[in-house]
Amino acid sequence: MITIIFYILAAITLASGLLTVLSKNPVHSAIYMIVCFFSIAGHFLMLNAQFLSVIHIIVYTGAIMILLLFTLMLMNLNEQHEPVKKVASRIAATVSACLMVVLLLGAFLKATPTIEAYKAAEIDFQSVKVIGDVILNEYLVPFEFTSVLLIAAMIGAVLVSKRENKA
Amino acid sequence: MNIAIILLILLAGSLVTYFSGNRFASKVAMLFAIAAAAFSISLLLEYQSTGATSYSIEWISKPNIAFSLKVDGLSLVMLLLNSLLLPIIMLTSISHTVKSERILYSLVLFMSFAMTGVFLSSNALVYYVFWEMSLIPIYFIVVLWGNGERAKRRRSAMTFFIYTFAGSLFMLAAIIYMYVKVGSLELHDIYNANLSHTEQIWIFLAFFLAYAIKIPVFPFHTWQASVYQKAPIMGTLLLGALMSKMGLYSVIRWQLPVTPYAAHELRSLVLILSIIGVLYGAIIALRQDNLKRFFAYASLSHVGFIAAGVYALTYDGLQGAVILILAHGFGIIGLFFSAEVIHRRLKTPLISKMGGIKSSAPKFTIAFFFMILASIAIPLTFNFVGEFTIMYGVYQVHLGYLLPLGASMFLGAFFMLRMYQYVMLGDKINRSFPDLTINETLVFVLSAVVLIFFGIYSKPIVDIISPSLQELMTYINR
Amino acid sequence: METGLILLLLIFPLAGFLINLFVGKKLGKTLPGLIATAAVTGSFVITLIYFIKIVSTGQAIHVHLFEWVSFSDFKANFELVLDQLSLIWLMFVTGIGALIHLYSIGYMKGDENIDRFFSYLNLFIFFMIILVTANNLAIMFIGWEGVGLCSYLLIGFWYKNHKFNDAAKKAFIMNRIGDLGFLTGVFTLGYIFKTIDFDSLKLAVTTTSNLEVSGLLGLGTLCLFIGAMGKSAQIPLYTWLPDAMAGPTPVSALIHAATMVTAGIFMITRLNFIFNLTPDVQLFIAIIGAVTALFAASIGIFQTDIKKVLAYSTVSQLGLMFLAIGLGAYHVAVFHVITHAFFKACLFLGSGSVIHAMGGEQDMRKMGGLRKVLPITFATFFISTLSISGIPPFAGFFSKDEIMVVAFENNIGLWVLAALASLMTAFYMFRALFLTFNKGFRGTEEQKHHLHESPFVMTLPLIILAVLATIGGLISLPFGYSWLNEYLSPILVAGVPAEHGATSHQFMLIGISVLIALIGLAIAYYQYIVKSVVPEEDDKITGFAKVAYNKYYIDEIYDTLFVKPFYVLANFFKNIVENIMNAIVFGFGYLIAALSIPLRAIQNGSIGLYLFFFVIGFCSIVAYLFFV
Amino acid sequence: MHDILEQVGINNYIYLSALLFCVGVLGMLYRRSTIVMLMSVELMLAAANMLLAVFSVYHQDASAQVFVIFSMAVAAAEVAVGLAILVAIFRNIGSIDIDNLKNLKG
Repeated sequence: MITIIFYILAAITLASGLLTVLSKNPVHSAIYMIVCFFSIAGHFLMLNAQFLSVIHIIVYTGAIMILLLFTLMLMNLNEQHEPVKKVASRIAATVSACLMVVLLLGAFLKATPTIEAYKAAEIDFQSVKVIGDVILNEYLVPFEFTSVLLIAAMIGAVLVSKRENKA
Repeated sequence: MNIAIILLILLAGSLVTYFSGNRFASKVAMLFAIAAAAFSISLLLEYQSTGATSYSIEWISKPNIAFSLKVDGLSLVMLLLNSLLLPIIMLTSISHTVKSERILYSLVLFMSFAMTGVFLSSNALVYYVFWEMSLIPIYFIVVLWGNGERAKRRRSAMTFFIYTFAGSLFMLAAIIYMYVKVGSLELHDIYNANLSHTEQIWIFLAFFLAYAIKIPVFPFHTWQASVYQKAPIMGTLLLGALMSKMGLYSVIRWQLPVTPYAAHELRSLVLILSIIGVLYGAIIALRQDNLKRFFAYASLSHVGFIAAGVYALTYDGLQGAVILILAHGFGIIGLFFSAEVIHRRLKTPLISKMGGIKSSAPKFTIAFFFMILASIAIPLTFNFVGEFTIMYGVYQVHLGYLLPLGASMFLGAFFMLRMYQYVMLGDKINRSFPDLTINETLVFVLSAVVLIFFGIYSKPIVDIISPSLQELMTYINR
Repeated sequence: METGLILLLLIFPLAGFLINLFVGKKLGKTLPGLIATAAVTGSFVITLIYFIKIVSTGQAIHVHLFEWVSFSDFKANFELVLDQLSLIWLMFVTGIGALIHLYSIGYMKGDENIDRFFSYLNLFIFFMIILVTANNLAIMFIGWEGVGLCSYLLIGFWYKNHKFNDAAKKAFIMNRIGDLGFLTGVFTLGYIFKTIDFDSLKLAVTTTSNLEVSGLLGLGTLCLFIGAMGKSAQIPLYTWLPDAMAGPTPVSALIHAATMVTAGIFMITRLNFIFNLTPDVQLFIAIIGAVTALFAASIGIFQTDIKKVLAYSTVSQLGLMFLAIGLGAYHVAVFHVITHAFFKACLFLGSGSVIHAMGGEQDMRKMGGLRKVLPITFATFFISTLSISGIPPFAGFFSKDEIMVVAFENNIGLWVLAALASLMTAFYMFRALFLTFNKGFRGTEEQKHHLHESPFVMTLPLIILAVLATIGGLISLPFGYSWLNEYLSPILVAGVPAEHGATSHQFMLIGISVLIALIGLAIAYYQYIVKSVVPEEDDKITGFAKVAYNKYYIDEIYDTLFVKPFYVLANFFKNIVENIMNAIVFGFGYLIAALSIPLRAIQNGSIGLYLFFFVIGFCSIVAYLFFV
Repeated sequence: MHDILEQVGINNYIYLSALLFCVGVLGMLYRRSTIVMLMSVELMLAAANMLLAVFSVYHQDASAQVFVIFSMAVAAAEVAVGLAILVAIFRNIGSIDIDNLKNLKG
């Protein structure tokens, strides 16, 4: 039963991914993107990583997609259908994407890693408490640095997109 | 006595001259040159008492490269040539002020430092470092102080630099290969490394390319004439008298003993190339109008002669080659300096505009004529002893090689005397031609004395070089 | 004491050279001449001392100075030897040298760089002494090239005229071609016998006798003969001698008549024990000698310049000497060298004093009737002409007759050539005599009253030489009374054939050679005295005379065959080969530049393309890592 | 639910994330408008995060999940700055079509 759910969810993810990529209108692709992120969150849930799925939804779908849609609206790109690349480059794109798929899967199959049995840890390692504990103990320094990173990104974004007030 | 001191003297000299003002630059440089000469003579005395000495300190640990120098008969003689010629080279333009002299003299001293390094080093990589280092100063000397139009001068200097540099890259490849194969770059390890035949052929060719460009040997000589012509007098003398000798010395020291089988195998090819060079230089000189370019081709012919001596792989060939290296070093100084003397007075380098100098400058005529006699190897000159021995060395290889080589005797006489006639003889020219000043006479007298003394009594030189040449011959014929 | 005196022999001329060269200008006009003559006379006195000593003791003297050049196989030490051969040569080199120095004091009086002239003359004597007294081939080579150098300096003495410079350059280059042959010969001998000293060579020759050696030995002797050809102006390499007349006359007398040109004969006589081993090379020498004698004589007949006539006669007489050497009669050749030195020097000096009197005019068509004005010159010239034509009892008759006898006994064909040559010699010598001294004066008025007999300092050498030319024959009379033969016997390994009594055919031969000389005289007398013919001007000569007058155009042939190709080749090298080489070298530069253009197109700024390459790159890395 | 990996098996997850990643790559090459390219970058990042999470579950170790969180932070920062640049480009050039942003020529 679980595998069926997994396959459905995987199908949704891939379909929405493809649709985001192939749709003509950027807004459509944004919406498919949101669907895709929800499916990924679903995957997290299935893996019992609730904290992750929630964070995923908040950060990706909540923040990034909204920002994307906002920029789309700002640059009112929604109505005109964007010009399509030359056929040759589109074919080249698909060919190279497929080539990459084949390569990655081939590499994985050829590498044939040994997969041992799953050891079930007694405590629930994915619970929020444990993750919070790990973040604030082992990874305190990177945690602080992410805050610095975010501040820098904010300032950068503001500065870059500020309209120079020509004299 | 530590050999490295001479390197220190020259390096220190180069730095000090750089920082001394333009007025004193030439005097300071001359002081250091004479100090270096004195030291090398003390090395000579020490060599005679104790024989070959060497000096080595650890330089790089990972690829174990030791900064090792060695003074045996051959390198001592080359060192003497270098350090005795340096003061004379400086003497040629000490009275002739140029712009920013201190840089020029410091470059000259630096060049001499690099060349002394080449002659002394007995570790392949150290040798290669000094080999490349010597290229840099001569490039700047030619570009900054050369004559002729700036763009052309830069172009020929650049051709020379890249041409020589490209050649020596092949040598670097060979050195690296040898390090990989032999495990150490010390001279005696490389000599005793028994490389396979094919390896030897490839290494021989790699070395040959680098040295053929430097000497220069026939197909690789295109850079030579224009650089000799465009360089200032000190640059031409450094190039002609010393730098070509670096190539020849390296053939004897680094190429033949390391790859004896290949040397014997490719002997006919290399001999033919050098002999073509001899005849080519002699014949093309007939049609040169620029005097310095004329002497450049004459030097090409003589240097080809030495190369033929070296590549004959006989003991006489080698001994003759080393003698002729020394003789040509002093002889070519006289020739190029005469061109400079004429250029300073008549302000034109073209033979067609010269003539009748003999009647207005007797002292210069005697000096110039003696230098011509030395260059066409009249007996009782040092050049003759060299050429005589080389011809016998080449004769032992095959008579067929001796005849074209011997042809350079009368071809040399042909183009030299023809030039002498157009430059010096004929009726009096209208322009004034003041005779030699003291400095100029001193240059001629010094080189003439050396050429005559060793022309008559060349035994001391032969005694110094014969032990190390015997040893090299044992390697070459193994 | 021994070495000191012999060294002095060398030092005198060297000192004379150095003094005159460096200090000459300050010594005024006459002092250089005196110093030079004193130096050479000094050497002559020393030679005389040793000559007398060796005649009595017959004991050669060796002097070892120091080691000069050392090879792997042998050493060349700076050694001198005074034995019979070198002393006889020294006698007439320094003797005639001194006379000529004395003569040139008068002849060169007006010249402004007279000091340089005497310094070169002394340098020449110095090198000639080294050549003659050398104990091995390397030292002989020093003298060999040294005299070539001095002949260059002296021929081109009046350097203002480019024709003289060309003549000097030509002489030097042709000599050096010969020297190349000489060197190859020296190397071959050194290579075979592992030594180049004469006495050890003589020893080695007797010991090594395997066949292989003779093949190489033949080559060695042939090359040595090429060297002799260059120096003594034989057939292929003789054209420099007539042009060498551009030098002052004393130079022609000393170098191109008496001393330098005999160097070739000296060398072959010195190495007679080697040349005897290669009979075919000897035959070759004889043939070359005879042909040169005839060829040069035929040109001499038509020349109008008095010095050119004497130059060709020298080439012809040298041919006769080489004929004698080729037939193995070294002592006859040496005898002819001595007598030739006497009368040829006298002839040259005589023509010198004629030219001196005529104010530099050398063309015989402009002379005539000088008999009364220059009596001493005429007398000495007349004696020498008699001597050279072979009229008894003069010296020339005895030496030429010996050659005729040797030629007759060995090779009739060559004897015929020699006879013809001596007939022509008699004819053109008397022609020269009559044209210059008899009949009316054909010169310009201004020359006429300028005519005067040469000063005593010039006529004294003439007289001495004329006397020597007459009594010279005594040193080697036919029919066994030859002092010279047994004097030279220790030198010649084959020894001198015992002089048999007066055989019948010898009388007949003497008769024939005298007859030839008289016929020559008669034809000349008839032509130039009875019919008083005067050779036409240059442009009107026709037919064979024109060809012979222009030296069979040999010079022009040499020029186009040998000299022009070098210039053509030089042009070819300069314009074509150099450009090709440059093109190749700079070609690499342009090649790289050309290659870079397509590469530049790839970076055209389209980000899509970069991304595409990015993905392709990633894929290839993964592929390589996992699948290769 | 922890036994999900036994049933589904980690291979499938790897295939899934690989496929998703390649869809992202396709998006990058296929589309002309820069914003969609940004989105496909996000897709690729999400694929990688997913695989990280799967392996963290596989190893029962929380540090991988922490890493996912950090990568999300970075992704957010990246999108913010990317969009800012896009806005600036749009204002200057008037279009954010990848093909006519060609002035950085070689």
